Amino acid sequence: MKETSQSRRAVQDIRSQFPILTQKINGRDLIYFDNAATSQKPSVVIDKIKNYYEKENANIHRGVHSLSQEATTAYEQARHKISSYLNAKSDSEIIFTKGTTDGINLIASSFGELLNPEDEIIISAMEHHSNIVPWQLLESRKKIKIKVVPIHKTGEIDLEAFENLLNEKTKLVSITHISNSLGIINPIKEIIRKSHVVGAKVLIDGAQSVQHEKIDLQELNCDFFVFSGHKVYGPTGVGVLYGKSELLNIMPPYQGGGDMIEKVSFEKTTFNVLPFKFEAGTPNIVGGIALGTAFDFIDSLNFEQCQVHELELLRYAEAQLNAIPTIKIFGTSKNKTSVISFNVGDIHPFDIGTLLDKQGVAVRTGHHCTQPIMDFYQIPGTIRVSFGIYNTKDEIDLFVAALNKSIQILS
Amino acid sequence: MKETSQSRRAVQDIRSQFPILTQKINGRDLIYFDNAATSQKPSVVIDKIKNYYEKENANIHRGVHSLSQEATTAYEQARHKISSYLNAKSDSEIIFTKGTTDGINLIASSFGELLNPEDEIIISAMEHHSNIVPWQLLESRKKIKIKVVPIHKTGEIDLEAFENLLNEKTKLVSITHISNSLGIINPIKEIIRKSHVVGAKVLIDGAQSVQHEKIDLQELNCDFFVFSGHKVYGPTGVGVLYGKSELLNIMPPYQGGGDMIEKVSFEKTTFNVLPFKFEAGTPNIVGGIALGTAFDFIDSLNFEQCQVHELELLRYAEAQLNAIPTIKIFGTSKNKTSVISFNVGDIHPFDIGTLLDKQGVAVRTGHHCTQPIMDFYQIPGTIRVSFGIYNTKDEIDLFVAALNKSIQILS
Amino acid sequence: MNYTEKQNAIIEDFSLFDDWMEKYELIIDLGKEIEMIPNQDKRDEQLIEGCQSRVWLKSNYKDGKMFYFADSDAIITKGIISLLIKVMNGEEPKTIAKEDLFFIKEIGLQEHLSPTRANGLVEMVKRMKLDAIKNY
Amino acid sequence: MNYTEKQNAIIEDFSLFDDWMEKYELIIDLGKEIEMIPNQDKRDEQLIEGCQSRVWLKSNYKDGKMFYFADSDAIITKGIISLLIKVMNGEEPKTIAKEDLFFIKEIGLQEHLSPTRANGLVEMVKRMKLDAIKNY
Ligand SMILES: Cc1ncc(COP(=O)(O)O)c(C=O)c1O
Ligand SMILES: Cc1ncc(COP(=O)(O)O)c(C=O)c1O
Repeated sequence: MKETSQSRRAVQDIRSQFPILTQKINGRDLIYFDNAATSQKPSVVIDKIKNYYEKENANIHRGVHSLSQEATTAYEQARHKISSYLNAKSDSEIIFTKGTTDGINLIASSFGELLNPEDEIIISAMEHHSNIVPWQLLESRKKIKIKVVPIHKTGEIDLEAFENLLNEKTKLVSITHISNSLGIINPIKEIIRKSHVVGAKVLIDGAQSVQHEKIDLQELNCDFFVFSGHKVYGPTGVGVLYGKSELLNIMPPYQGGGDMIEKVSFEKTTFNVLPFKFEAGTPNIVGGIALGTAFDFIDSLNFEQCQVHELELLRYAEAQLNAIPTIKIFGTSKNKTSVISFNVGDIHPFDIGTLLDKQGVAVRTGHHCTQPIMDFYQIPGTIRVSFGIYNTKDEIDLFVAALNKSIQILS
Repeated sequence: MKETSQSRRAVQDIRSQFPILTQKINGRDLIYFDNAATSQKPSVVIDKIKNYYEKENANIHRGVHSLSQEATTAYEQARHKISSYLNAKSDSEIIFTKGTTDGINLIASSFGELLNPEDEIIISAMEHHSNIVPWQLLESRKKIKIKVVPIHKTGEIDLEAFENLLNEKTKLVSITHISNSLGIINPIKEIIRKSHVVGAKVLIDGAQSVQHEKIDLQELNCDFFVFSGHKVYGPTGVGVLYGKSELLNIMPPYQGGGDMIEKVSFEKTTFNVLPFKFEAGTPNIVGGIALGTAFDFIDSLNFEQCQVHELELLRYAEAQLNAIPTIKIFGTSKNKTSVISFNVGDIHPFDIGTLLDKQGVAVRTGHHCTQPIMDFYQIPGTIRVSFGIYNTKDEIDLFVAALNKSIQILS
Repeated sequence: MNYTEKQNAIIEDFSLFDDWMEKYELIIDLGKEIEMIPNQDKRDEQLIEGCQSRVWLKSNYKDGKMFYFADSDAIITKGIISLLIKVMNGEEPKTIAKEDLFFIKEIGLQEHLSPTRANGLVEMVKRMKLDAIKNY
Repeated sequence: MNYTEKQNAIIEDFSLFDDWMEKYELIIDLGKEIEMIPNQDKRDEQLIEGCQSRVWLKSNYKDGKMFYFADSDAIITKGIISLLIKVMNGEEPKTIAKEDLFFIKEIGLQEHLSPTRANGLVEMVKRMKLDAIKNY
């Protein structure tokens, strides 16, 4: 459990690339443990954005002038970078979206058009609202049925129940790779394999996974995969939807507008090829380009070492928290990433969160956009700490001290 | 027509705030005449983005910690800023979108849900593809009818034909304030008034107008108004949809996800109040904040003086171009903003565009996402020059010289 | 003490602390002191649902003056409520509707009342004022 | 001259100019020289639609060699096509399919062939190679 001086140096090197980590909050050094909500950004990403607006800014895909061509090239190179990193079969399977929520809504709307009344969609009880509400909206439009896989008390998905729900009416299984409120890692390979047996397609919500797990889309063999740029060291307002081209090709367009068309007339409009068919209007050009830079940054890391580091942080914090008798951790499976959700006796999470903040520690409190999990555990919310590659054991020590102080004041 | 030394100084002062204007293109000073595609960004906007990521970055609306609260406040202040600038009745009528295209699609989908087969939507023959294709997609889903107002040879809308199309089946009139390919300013006040007489709602595509005209939403009295941040000195990936709250309140949500809900359960989900009901998922936080800064920048200008300057540039360039005998300008109405679309004899626009670029002049060539206008004039495309507040008569002189050289080589 | 004086008194109390934790200890103590609405008396129509914590509010108008009863499931929220009630209770509707509520900001708690905070407090203050206006 | 030599010759021609406008004058002259497919012979299936300019392509295979006829509505595109045809005409399918087409980049015209450019040229080169592969 002891940090070697080597890995300590590696973490310090990473920290030095994140300008925000030197901020003071309420007079204390910022301890940022809200990484599951959004990650901080390394200088390379920030500088890319600045540099782009200062030197290269132009609209893309339609200009003959040099700025526009360079911007287009940069945007498409970012797509290529992301496609290679995730090992998609082709760049045209990588669609830029606004974020995870936008991606899931796109699929619900477009893939949803191919569904018939009585078709079934399976989600789990641990989904983020963004992977619940779009299906509910679709249900009310198209009379499809949503089936919910329950979870065990440990927070793990009930695989037996899942298999019982699967049948030939199941057209889509939409499941999170990693739970944002509990940190549980789902056995998605198994879920994908079993779903394919009955002919169901699988959408993986990767909002919490790309930053923690190495993703190989072709090996995973999921049909759709979505995530948000802002959680993987990239900018806000951009995300990715991966879809197998066979599927994307038969799906109707989602939004209409510039770029997604081949020819427009009032009599007949035809649509552009992938990925453009699903990218209507001027995209978040700088967002896409800087997301490419975020992947360059990830690629520059020793990813496995980062994973080891994050796991060490998790185990270290779990041990510290478990030593406080009134603390109850939700999501007790061993198969977790760097998220811990807990409550302290019957103290309201909001009270703890407020006092931690006054001591410089940023955590999240509440339902974390997963109200059904809170209902399941019959709690109003939890305190959630979530770690990133730049966090340290020292920060955990400071957090635990601040937590103890808060508990003392509140008891 | 002579620039006074005073206004020259004002323009130089504005220019100095746009870092990209000192770039070299193919060894020449950049002359950026592609402002209708996207505007360049002033330092205040760029610095705001950088500063945010370096010092303030957090997710919004749900955090108790200070960073999250400050980010939320900044985001909501930006909304307020935009709302006041445009004189909306309330901040909750300002919905952040991805851009104009996203805004129009939101309305087509959500307001579209309220329509019945045989209901009619009126658009004009000069609309951008983004104000055509969403209605065509809706037409194929909901069996509504699209009626197209023709334009005169001058590029002006045929108001008589418009009145003849209006009837009690007309549920929506969706029209651009300013044509992006011709620069024509539409008489939207009259259009709005007449549409309201038959009970039709009016959507104004303001993608080309907020940067050139002072908008007062309550005075205009349109029902919806959309525009893109990237065309009004703001960042890419963000835009605004204004809607009257009476309407937004009865419209169903567009996308489902975090933030737009009040309560989620598998049995029953209820939605949040405006504007959040239409803002699912983590928004483009930095985009929204920096768009607020862009409006601060606009507010810091002497807007009327800028308008005079832009009009002078237009008249000056028109005079210069009309002096070249083979040039034909499309859109000859006097009621125009800073856009000139033209062709030279039967030289292909692409050839002119390529040679202008080699001389440092960025113009756009092609159909400008308005194929129906090109079909109307029976041309493959045009060369479009579009001016911004930072352009100068000197640049127009250099452009005209470069154009003459190109024509000479191509003839 | 009038409305302004009551607020100034609170500001003075808080000015004794310059450490955030101490200010919050005071708020928490205030929150613990008062049992504001007995649980069995809480009604659904009194509930103001925040994203983080919930607030109950009951207003009474008696002899030309307003009296409030409130509660919250979070103790810090409760503490802030008890400050609000201290200031507002026994005042005329007109005072509550018209006069400035400045102490919250002065003691550095404005974040709890920013319109973007989902703890129900903003909504609560709004309702307190509305209920006053009804009797004015 | 073989495939490589033909390309090197073009590169040498262009190296005489260091001004962009002069290079383009040469391209435009090349575009004017050749009438590539007579208008009345153009078929819909030969059309490659770009967003900016359009390209027509016809491939012939004769005596073990490839011959191309092409055209465009934009003269600069036409000039680049004439360069491509100069290099590819009379070559064996194998050469066209396998050997590198490097001169475009060398003379600084790669922008016209970047996959993001919508002038039909990329698509055209792809089809030229595909047509060669069919006969190989
Ligand atoms: C008139 C008009 N409408 C709509 C659009 C689409 O805007 P965006 O591509 O930013 O969504 C544009 C700009 O391209 C435009 O000029
Ligand atoms: C598992 C999961 N799904 C979906 C989302 C929604 O992502 P976004 O808000 O970026 O659209 C999140 C993040 O909030 C998440 O953690």
